[in-house]
Amino acid sequence: MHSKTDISVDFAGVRLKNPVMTASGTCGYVDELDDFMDINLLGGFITKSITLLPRKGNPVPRIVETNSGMLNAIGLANIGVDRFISEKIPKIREKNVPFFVNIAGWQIDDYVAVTARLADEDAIAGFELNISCPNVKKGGITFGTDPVLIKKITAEVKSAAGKKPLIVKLTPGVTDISATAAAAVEGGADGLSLINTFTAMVIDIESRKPVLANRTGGLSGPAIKPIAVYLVNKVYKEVAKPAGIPILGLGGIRTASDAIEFIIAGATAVSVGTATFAQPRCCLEIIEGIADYCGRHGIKNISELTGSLQ
Amino acid sequence: MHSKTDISVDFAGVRLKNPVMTASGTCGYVDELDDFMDINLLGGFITKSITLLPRKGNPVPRIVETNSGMLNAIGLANIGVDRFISEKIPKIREKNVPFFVNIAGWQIDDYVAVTARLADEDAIAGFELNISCPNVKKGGITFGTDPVLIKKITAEVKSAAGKKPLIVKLTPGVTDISATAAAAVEGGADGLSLINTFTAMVIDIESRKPVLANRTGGLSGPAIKPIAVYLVNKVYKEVAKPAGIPILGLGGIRTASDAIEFIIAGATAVSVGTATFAQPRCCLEIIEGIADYCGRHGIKNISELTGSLQ
Amino acid sequence: MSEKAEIKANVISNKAIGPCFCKLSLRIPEQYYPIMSRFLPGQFAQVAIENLGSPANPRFSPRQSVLRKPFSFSSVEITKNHIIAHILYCVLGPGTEKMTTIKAGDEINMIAPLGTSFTVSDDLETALLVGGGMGAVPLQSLAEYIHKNHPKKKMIAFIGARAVKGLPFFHTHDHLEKGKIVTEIEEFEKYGAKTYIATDDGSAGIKGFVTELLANKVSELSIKPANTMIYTCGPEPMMKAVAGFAHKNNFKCQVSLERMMACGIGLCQSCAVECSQPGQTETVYKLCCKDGPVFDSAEVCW
Amino acid sequence: MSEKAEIKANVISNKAIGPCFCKLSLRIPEQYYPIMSRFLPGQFAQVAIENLGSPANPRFSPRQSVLRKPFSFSSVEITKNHIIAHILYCVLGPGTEKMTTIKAGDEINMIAPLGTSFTVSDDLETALLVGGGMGAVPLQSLAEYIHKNHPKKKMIAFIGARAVKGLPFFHTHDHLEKGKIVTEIEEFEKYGAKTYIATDDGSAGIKGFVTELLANKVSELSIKPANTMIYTCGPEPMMKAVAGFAHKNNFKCQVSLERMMACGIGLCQSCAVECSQPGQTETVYKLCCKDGPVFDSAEVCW
Ligand SMILES: Cc1cc2nc3c(=O)[nH]c(=O)nc-3n(C[C@H](O)[C@H](O)[C@H](O)COP(=O)(O)OP(=O)(O)OC[C@H]3O[C@@H](n4cnc5c(N)ncnc54)[C@H](O)[C@@H]3O)c2cc1C
Ligand SMILES: Cc1cc2nc3c(=O)[nH]c(=O)nc-3n(C[C@H](O)[C@H](O)[C@H](O)COP(=O)(O)OP(=O)(O)OC[C@H]3O[C@@H](n4cnc5c(N)ncnc54)[C@H](O)[C@@H]3O)c2cc1C
Ligand SMILES: Cc1cc2nc3c(=O)[nH]c(=O)nc-3n(C[C@H](O)[C@H](O)[C@H](O)COP(=O)(O)O)c2cc1C
Ligand SMILES: Cc1cc2nc3c(=O)[nH]c(=O)nc-3n(C[C@H](O)[C@H](O)[C@H](O)COP(=O)(O)O)c2cc1C
Ligand code: FES
Ligand code: FES
Repeated sequence: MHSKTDISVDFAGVRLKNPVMTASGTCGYVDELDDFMDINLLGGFITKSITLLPRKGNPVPRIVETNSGMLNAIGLANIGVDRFISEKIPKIREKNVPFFVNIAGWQIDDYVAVTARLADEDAIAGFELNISCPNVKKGGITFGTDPVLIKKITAEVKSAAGKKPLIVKLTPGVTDISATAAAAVEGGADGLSLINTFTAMVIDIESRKPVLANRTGGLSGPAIKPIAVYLVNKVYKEVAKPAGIPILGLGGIRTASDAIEFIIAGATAVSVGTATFAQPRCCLEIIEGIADYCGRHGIKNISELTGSLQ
Repeated sequence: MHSKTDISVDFAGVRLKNPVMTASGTCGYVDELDDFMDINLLGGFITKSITLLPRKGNPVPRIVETNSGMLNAIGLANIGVDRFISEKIPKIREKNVPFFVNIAGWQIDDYVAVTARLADEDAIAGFELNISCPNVKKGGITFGTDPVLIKKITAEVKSAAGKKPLIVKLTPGVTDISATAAAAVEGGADGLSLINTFTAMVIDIESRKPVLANRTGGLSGPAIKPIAVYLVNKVYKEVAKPAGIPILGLGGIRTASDAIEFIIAGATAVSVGTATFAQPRCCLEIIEGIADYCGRHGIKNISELTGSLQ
Repeated sequence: MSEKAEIKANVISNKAIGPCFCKLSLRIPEQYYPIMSRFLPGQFAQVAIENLGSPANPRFSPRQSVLRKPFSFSSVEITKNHIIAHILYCVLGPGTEKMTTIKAGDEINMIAPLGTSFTVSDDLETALLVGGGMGAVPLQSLAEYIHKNHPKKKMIAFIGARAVKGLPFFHTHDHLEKGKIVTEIEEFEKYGAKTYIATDDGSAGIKGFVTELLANKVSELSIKPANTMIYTCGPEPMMKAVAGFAHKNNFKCQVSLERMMACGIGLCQSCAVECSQPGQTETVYKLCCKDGPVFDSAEVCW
Repeated sequence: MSEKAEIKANVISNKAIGPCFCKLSLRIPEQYYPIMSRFLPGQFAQVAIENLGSPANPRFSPRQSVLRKPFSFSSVEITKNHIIAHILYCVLGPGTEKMTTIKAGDEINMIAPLGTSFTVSDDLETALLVGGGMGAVPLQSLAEYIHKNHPKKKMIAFIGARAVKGLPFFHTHDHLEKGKIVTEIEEFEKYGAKTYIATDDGSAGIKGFVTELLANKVSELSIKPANTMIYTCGPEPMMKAVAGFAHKNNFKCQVSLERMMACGIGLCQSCAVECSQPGQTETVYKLCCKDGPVFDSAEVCW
């Protein structure tokens, strides 16, 4: 009935069969969602943040629910790049979907070292640079707010990444996100992903302590979606479109309608984070819904939709 | 049964019989809530933003609902300071509760002029400086993000305010809210109120247009509460406590438990905005709930609770 | 005494009428009689939906709402012994979809009665009720009101819809008049109002716009502007056309407008309606929830 | 084949038991039998609550939840013709309060069965079930399982609570034993498990901690560590004490832990449990939802 739409997209040089990816830290490393869906149907898969050394992460409680959202302070718990290579890469090889490895660290050298270890792995399509995690005390968030540092770290990681594309993930917690976006682009970013979580706190009024052991955590989920849509649109107009660089939009997406909002605002592709916890299959439902919407609106190629906000 | 607590507070030199005030722009000028409660029972009343000249505000739609929140782009619609003085001040005189007038403008002179007109009005207890409204194109938000401007505008308005206390209302949309808070304190602010709304956007995917005529609006409501609690705690520790200046905490409060979170985080008083739309009497319920909590916890004076986060 | 209040009403029934329309019937407890008995036609309620669940497989993208939703009353039956209020709603989004889960026996929290009402002056002879789609709802309560309080006045209702399916609130019945099938609407007929229907596709009444129907009948029946009032509610373009007709032909006209509302009680300024001021060039924004929803069509800047 | 799945179950009943406890009984539709018939005692479900309403006058501050909530099964009756699953929950906050609005006939969306289970080895002779408060829930399904699959093994249950009111899930009956009133719990007795109760205030069973009761009975009945397993679930301090007792006396012990969970399926790492690794000094964080909730008490860093 509906015209058939090509919903595949080119994201930073990687062909995605559709514009929907998992979000880092909300989908495991590779096979954690297998009971619920065939991840090969996704546009792409973004792993948890990987650091040079394994990390246990923060003490519990690491999460707490909020209205239409949640805080997390996982603290980049991960198995480290060595075990990632030995245990996860073989499983990634069995999949047929572009994998982006999210990279985190405490100093530029850490990021560079992890990237260099993975630069020649055929199984990996590209990298996402996490310079915006609010839950790690020593680094992370400071990188993400300083344009000079952002440009520097992007450039150094980019050269370590070899031919693989590098997406830089931005924090919303800045006065002018276009400035940090521009810095990433100047540093050589092939794509921008936004947004990461907002630093936030929930207090248990009976104990008068923060609920999270880490005291603060990052706010994600539908609560933040309208801010994320605005920021994607702002960066699209002011930075990404002029520079010809794609945006990966995320923050509170749980339905096709949400995803389409981000695409209209300027995202070439989208990621689904918190919603996967409640509906592990929701990425697939979103993909279907996007195809359906495009068919209904006579859109031949989904690229017509990107940034089509009037 | 419970021990009786003194929940009155001193806020910037003004005695409030309890720590709960209305939030600017969500309670009208003076008598709009009279059908629902006796506003004399409130700790304080903060009027809509008043500008030098009357303003019609933005075209409609001016609001849209979001998950656990809403966007507004009212555009500072108000009757202007002249009509405020002639029509509203007489009604304010009939009330027996401290009134704070929220002041807005486009340039420093505007703010100063409005403040000067009201500085000698006995009926007014103090001022709240709105340098953080995200819905007015020409000014507002730019003041709110630049520490140099904040210090300057605060100082000039403060001297126009005469003996009346001046509260400066901060925007959350900055990299480091302690820097803007400190600038306000340096400029002579007697109190800080935080937070105002986040700039955000909702897109109608059928028309591919923003739902709001103003395109963007300010996000308020329970969705933003955990960010607001974090920011209040940050400013309390880094600026307000060292400077001995009180914080008016707001952002998503709708129950006593929410209000108590802000107080534990460091707020001396709290404001209720969006929640009043759904529950016009909710300020009174919050006051009751705070008194009850204090009684249950053997708190003799609510000041014991302020900033008591462990 | 206050003019509006938070009311906890008991649900008598909440019935689906067709795939996306519902009728919610409420019993108002006695303590609210002093408030609710002031109800006038055209006034509305702000209904709390936060505590409602969603149906198992919702059609609309989920939204966790904090705000109330505005709805007109289609009828408020006030007697000494009881007050029964009815709301007719169309399921258009996540909020109204939640309302479909309301069941008999539930308690509904609403703020009412809100806003201005249609006014009926003593010298009125003929009331022309022009409704489109959901806009017919407040006109129903107007017909009820005129019938009860001004039984001598003449009422004619003109109802427009896309198709006959857009009239599901109504009990319609067809009969032959001069060899043609005529569809009538019981909800207005029972109050003595003759009804005429227009649908875009001709599936009921005449094919065409309700405004054409109005113009035709006014000339056919030689209705004169003096002592006549047009009351209209419906989609904004339709009301604009009706207001235009009224203006051109010197009819007085009251319109009931809709706006996105955050509070419904004059706190937020979200519901602005641009209006002209007598004798001034500068327009003002009035509030749909407080200065409206019923306005004199001549003051609205269309 | 997948080991866990999203299951749409039909609600048979959702009954309040006392002021803040409820029992939710679910009929599992046939298509999910391949999944649900793999259920083992100790496993849990992630129940979707987003679409639920709240009661009219909620006790707890409202929270609009997106996430699911984890609950153990107290019993999963599996026959060829039907699978009936029961969840016992305590109303502690806004999420569980929403669950009280579930009615017979509703559809509940849950992901199940999740996590590890209690294990029963062939050489086990005596199973000591030590539960506190809500922690008795998964032990009930363990008793059901042992009774059905290992009818020869001996079971003794030790249940602790603040007061007799904290035992509302159970059908208790008192009888005289050696001149003293003894309270027994039908839910365990019916599976052949002798029950002992300890309450902080002595309102049922002995007055004191369930750990003391356990220690006393183990020595009184001369229960030896070999071929005995302690299974425990309850408040963390209680489990820690039980694990300490087990360790000191060379009993093997399985504990079922609780954590705040965002996903329940191994995606988010929110449910970390610090564990020691055999032969290493460095500890690791395991996942309560995937590597647990049932752990060997010896590996948990208390
Ligand atoms: C004074 C007044 C009286 C009303 N009376 C009735 C009535 O009797 N019966 C009825 O079915 N509806 C009535 N409405 C409209 C009703 O309030 C909206 O349809 C409802 O709020 C939609 O909520 P939702 O969450 O289901 O959909 P949403 O997703 O919020 O909206 C669905 C669509 O309806 C539009 N809409 C939403 N709210 C409003 C609004 N307040 N005014 C105009 N358009 C809106 C949106 O733009 C969108 O296109 C009235 C509105 C007002 C202001
Ligand atoms: C594997 C597992 C099995 C469980 N089985 C049962 C069961 O059979 N019956 C039952 O009543 N409850 C059980 N729980 C606990 C149940 O999930 C929580 O009580 C529930 O999520 C509380 O939600 P709420 O919104 O009502 O309250 P909230 O306001 O979220 O919490 C109320 C209180 O409970 C605590 N809490 C919330 N979630 C958890 C959690 N996941 N683990 C530990 N404490 C928590 C909070 O810290 C708070 O003190 C289980 C939890 C887990 C992890
Ligand atoms: C539990 C959790 C863990 C996360 N871990 C990471 C991470 O390791 N690296 C990262 O870049 N982002 C991480 N994020 C952020 C998400 O990738 C995403 O940016 C954010 O949650 C907003 O999207 P959402 O609202 O769809 O969840 C995490 C988010 C959550 C909720
Ligand atoms: C409809 C609306 C209008 C507002 N108007 C103003 C205003 O005129 N001046 C101002 O300083 N803040 C204004 N605000 C911001 C509120 O005072 C408050 O800072 C914000 O809404 C967060 O609090 P809440 O979540 O409790 O609403 C407005 C907010 C809303 C929702
Ligand atoms: S809806 Fe708030 S003022 Fe009209
Ligand atoms: S709850 Fe998400 S990994 Fe355990």
